Amino acid sequence: MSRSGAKRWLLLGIALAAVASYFAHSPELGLNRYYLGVTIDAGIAIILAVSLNLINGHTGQFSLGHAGFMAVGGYTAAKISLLVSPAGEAAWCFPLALLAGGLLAAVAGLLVGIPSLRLRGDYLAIVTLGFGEIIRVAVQNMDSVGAASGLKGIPKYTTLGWTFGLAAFTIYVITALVNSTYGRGFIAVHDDEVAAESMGIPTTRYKVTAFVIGAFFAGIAGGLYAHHKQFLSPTGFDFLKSIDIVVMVILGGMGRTAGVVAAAVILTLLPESLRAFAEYRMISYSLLIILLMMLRPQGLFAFSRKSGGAR
Amino acid sequence: MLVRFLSRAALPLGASFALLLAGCSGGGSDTIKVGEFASLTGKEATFGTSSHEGTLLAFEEINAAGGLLGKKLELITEDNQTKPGETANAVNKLIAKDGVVALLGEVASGRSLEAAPICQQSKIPMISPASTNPQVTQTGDYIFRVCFIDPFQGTVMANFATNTLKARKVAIFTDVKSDYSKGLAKYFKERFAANQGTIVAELDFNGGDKDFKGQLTAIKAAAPDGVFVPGYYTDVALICIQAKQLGLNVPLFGGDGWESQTLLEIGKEAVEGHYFSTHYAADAAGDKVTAFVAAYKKRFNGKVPDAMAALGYDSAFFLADGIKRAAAAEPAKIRDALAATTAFDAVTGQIAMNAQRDAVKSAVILQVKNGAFKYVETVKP
Amino acid sequence: MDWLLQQSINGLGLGSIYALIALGYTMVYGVLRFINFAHSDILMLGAFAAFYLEPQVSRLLGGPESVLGAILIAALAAGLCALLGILIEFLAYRPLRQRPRLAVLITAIGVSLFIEFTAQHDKVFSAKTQFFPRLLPEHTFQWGQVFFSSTDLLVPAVTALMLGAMWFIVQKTRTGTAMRAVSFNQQAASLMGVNVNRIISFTFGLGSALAAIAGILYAMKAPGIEPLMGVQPGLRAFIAAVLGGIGNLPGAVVGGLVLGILETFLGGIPWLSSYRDGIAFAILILILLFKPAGLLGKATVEKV
Amino acid sequence: MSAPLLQLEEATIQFGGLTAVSAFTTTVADNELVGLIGPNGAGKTTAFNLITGVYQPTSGSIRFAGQLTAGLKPSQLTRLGIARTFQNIRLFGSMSVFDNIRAATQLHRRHGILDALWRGRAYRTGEQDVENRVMELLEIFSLEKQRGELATSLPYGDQRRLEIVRALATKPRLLLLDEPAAGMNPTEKDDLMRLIRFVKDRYQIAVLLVEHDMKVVMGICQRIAVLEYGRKIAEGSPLEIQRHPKVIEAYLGAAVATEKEAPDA
Repeated sequence: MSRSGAKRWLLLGIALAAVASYFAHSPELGLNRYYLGVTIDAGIAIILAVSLNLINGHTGQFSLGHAGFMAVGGYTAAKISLLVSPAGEAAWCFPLALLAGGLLAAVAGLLVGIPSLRLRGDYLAIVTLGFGEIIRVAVQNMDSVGAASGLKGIPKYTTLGWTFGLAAFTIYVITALVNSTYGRGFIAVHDDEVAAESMGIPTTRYKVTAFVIGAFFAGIAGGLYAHHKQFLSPTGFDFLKSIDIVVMVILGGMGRTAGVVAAAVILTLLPESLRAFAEYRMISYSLLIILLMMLRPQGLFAFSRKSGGAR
Repeated sequence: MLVRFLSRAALPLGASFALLLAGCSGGGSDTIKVGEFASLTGKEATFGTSSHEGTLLAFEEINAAGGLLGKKLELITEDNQTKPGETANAVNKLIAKDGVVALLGEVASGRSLEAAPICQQSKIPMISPASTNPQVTQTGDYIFRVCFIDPFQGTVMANFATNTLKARKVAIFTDVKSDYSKGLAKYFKERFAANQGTIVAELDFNGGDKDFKGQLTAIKAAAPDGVFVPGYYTDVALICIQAKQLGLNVPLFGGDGWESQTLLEIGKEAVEGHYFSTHYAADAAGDKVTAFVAAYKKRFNGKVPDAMAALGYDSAFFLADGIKRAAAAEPAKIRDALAATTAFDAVTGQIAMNAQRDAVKSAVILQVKNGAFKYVETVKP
Repeated sequence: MDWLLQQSINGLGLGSIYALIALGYTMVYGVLRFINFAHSDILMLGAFAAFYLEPQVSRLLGGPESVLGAILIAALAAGLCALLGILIEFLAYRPLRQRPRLAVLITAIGVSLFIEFTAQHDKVFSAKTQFFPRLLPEHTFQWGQVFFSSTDLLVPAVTALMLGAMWFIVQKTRTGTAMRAVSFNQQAASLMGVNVNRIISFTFGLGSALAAIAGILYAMKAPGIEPLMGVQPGLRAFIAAVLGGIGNLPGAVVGGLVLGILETFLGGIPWLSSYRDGIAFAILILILLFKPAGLLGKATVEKV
Repeated sequence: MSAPLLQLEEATIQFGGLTAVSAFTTTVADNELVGLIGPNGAGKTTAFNLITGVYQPTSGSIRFAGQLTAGLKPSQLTRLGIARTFQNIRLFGSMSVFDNIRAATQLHRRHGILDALWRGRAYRTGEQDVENRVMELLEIFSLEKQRGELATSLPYGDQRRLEIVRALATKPRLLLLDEPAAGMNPTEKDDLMRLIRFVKDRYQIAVLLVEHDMKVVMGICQRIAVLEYGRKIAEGSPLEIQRHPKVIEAYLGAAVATEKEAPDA
């Protein structure tokens, strides 16, 4: 495939999402609320998992705080929408709100990325976990965003088109990035930090960049989530939410975008189809994590990776 | 790139979509379907389970008595795992896939607020058993509740502190994680200040904490006449124990979150003499309460019902009453009937719906005495 | 003045619990270099073990609240949890020994969630809070306006005792020497004839027994037990272990005490008490940034 | 006389109480091939890590191209022109041969992160340049056939070679080779010696070589420095070193043993 073709694929993907959105949301032809809602959930999960994959998979860092970035983006976007039009009649401001949420999350990513200069492995994991908790405690104490009561009445702007258009965009950005010569630096950091540094690759800058870009998209996902669920509460972005995203990345195979997308969709849809076994859902989920790490740590959908020379 | 990508992802994706759709089935019309969403697993499973058991008992009683409008009631329960975000899916599923005519849930205001806009937009009546945050029913005219709201209860306790306890200086100890607790604290504070009382200390804890001594020592240092602790019984029992250990010998008082036998089991002598407001008094109430308590104990292995269970039970009967008066299992008609409720006899007292679709009913104040809840006074709205 | 003394006693009590849990974290980390997320759930299981053992033991001894009974219950619960810890290590962690540390970390998170969700199931412990029976008669002492109970004395005493015991095991016994060898270099240790698997099992058993004892003491302080009771003190204790320098026994105790006292004092300040959950993590991040080896730890150099 | 390319002045590093390298003074001139030898644990690799910025000296100074290197990170030193290989080969394990070298061209890439996203003309020409450069290197060192293979799946000798090529992709002025002959058989060693000479001559760069194999060191180095217990005990031409009494006493006995292929530490 030619390189310039990638952009065409992106445009095609977004166009398809828009068409699908038109039909899915139209009252006569449309999906019912439930399927529509779950499908949008899956799209948001794709953005979260693919963006975390840049940090945890491609760059080999370990973040347990992705839900924290999502919270920053979600609350920012929701607050902006509510300030512009509490009645939800200003859909034009939606992209701006999403962007602002993403940018603020990126700033948070910068703040978290900086400790990663000095920390590795499980220490970094704990710091990011702590960051997520700090975000939760901070939101819980901010009356302007509803504190513990949560932020309610967020306009319903999120559509299938927005969600999958942005999911396509996220996948495009991350893959385009890591497949470029610039992006090989992320993988180099993942493979061997010392060797990467010796090859003139500024590893700290790459790590921080990964955090910033990953956080940006997590923030976008948070904004979509806020305008999809129409309600945010601080407990929604706790440790367990971060774990969910991490599991998607692991299930899909660290650093394998296609696998991670599949895992994000499956882990969103599967619990829905298993509602009948509600009381065992959480138990089997935790069991899945353990078995996965034992039997197939490279991920369920990780097939052989061919990263050949020039295509 | 994209082609390879799609071909790899397609198989698992298709399979999981198929699984999702596989559950679809047309329901018969020989039953009236009612949905319930509750936190049956996860952090707040205790409260969700209580209200669910109350609801379940009510449905069994209604069906045993022949059902409604010649049909049996079918309760479809969805667990939201105490996870925000899950409730929306559960409620969408109940409405869009199962086609329920009404919804019952949830205990926590946070999760009720997540469900309310969906019910409102789908025009399906929703009855919350125990969400006391005023915002819940403000979402729209399809949202109801059978409990009283934070401003009422906060006011009741402030007046009680001033008039009955004769307290002039009160400390407040709030659960920052809980909107319920923060709501009560806010309205208590407003009213108590209006009563010329002074708040001498305001401290916070996080629901689920086990050590409160740091905060309680600070409260003791402020020398209050009483401490308002709007929390849930699991935390309150430990707070009472540690307050006693620290020699903080003033009355503690709180809201309906205290009401549970567990408070007595854990708190033992440390909860003696403390007060709380709630919906009904088991010792002073009529046959309805006695019958409910007996039936609940029989159904759930001798478990004594708490306030959540009673409210869950009431929410189900309140809905049944609405369906009966609507004489049709249609959401819009049920809504109208529910909104017109003026005197529904519930376990937790007589309920009337006000314009805001909040239950207007009396609160009672109980005191822990000799290891049991004793009736102190009734406060009319 | 009373206030200061009272808060110090409160902080010491809480800090000792953290210290005791942190000891277990540090032992396991010292030998295996990974964070055993399930440690906090072993703590919960220890409390529940005691909960179920108490009526049996009381019947056996003809009455509740005896010193002998308390020791018996604690020993049995610690033994059970030690076995469980060894089992978890054998089933879940051992197969992953050669894998990257993060794989083990994720598995540990999985194990932790598995224990929590299983325990919450109705047919296991259920999610509700239950009363933890009194194991020892409790006395309250008063000195001016300062109050403290016999439990407030017991907890630091047990922690000190356990620190001493651990120090003795690690420094003065053959097994301890082997533990230090495994900690220093697993491969070299096994070449020197140390049975690495056995040492790791032993360490897990020891750490889990400590967690169980901490769980019982925690339940004695706050007699309401439920399946998630270990999560919060577990995280705090982990922070305490890092604060003191992970892998360092006295460091764990110092870290636990510092954190417990700090939290108690800050919790007593009105406008700060609502941030209490965040404070511990803020401390953790600052420590890792400015003194990553902890208060008592030694800096290590990565070999290139 | 122009200033040397690399100049160590009393460079010292201590770990805890242990002095790993003590007051090490030496120079490497432009396009010079210098050997650094010494018994196991003499501090050779530590000296490499000092020069490349992995460690900072406790005292003393290091200058590269006249500039003090204190405080610079390894990647910044690579930017200045120092490249290295590792004693225990450290290739990028999840990448192909081609990408290993592509990753090392970072310093000389003109298109950046935004070009990678926009994929416009700048990106295309930039990537074309990178590709040309990588292919040129692969062809020169006859690795072009294996370009699509996973780097770590290559035979051992090829991996060593690839590591050198990867270092060259950063366009260094000084190349540090850490025991490149370790684990090679005599034929491979001969090839390696030719390769090192070729690299030095073709790219006109200086090479600093740590090596146990006396035949290799004596065969290609213009000058040799000897370390023992972190101290330099001798420096001179191969002939001088072979005759140096201290070296014979401290080292050559051991060197006979290492000729029989001592296992790599």
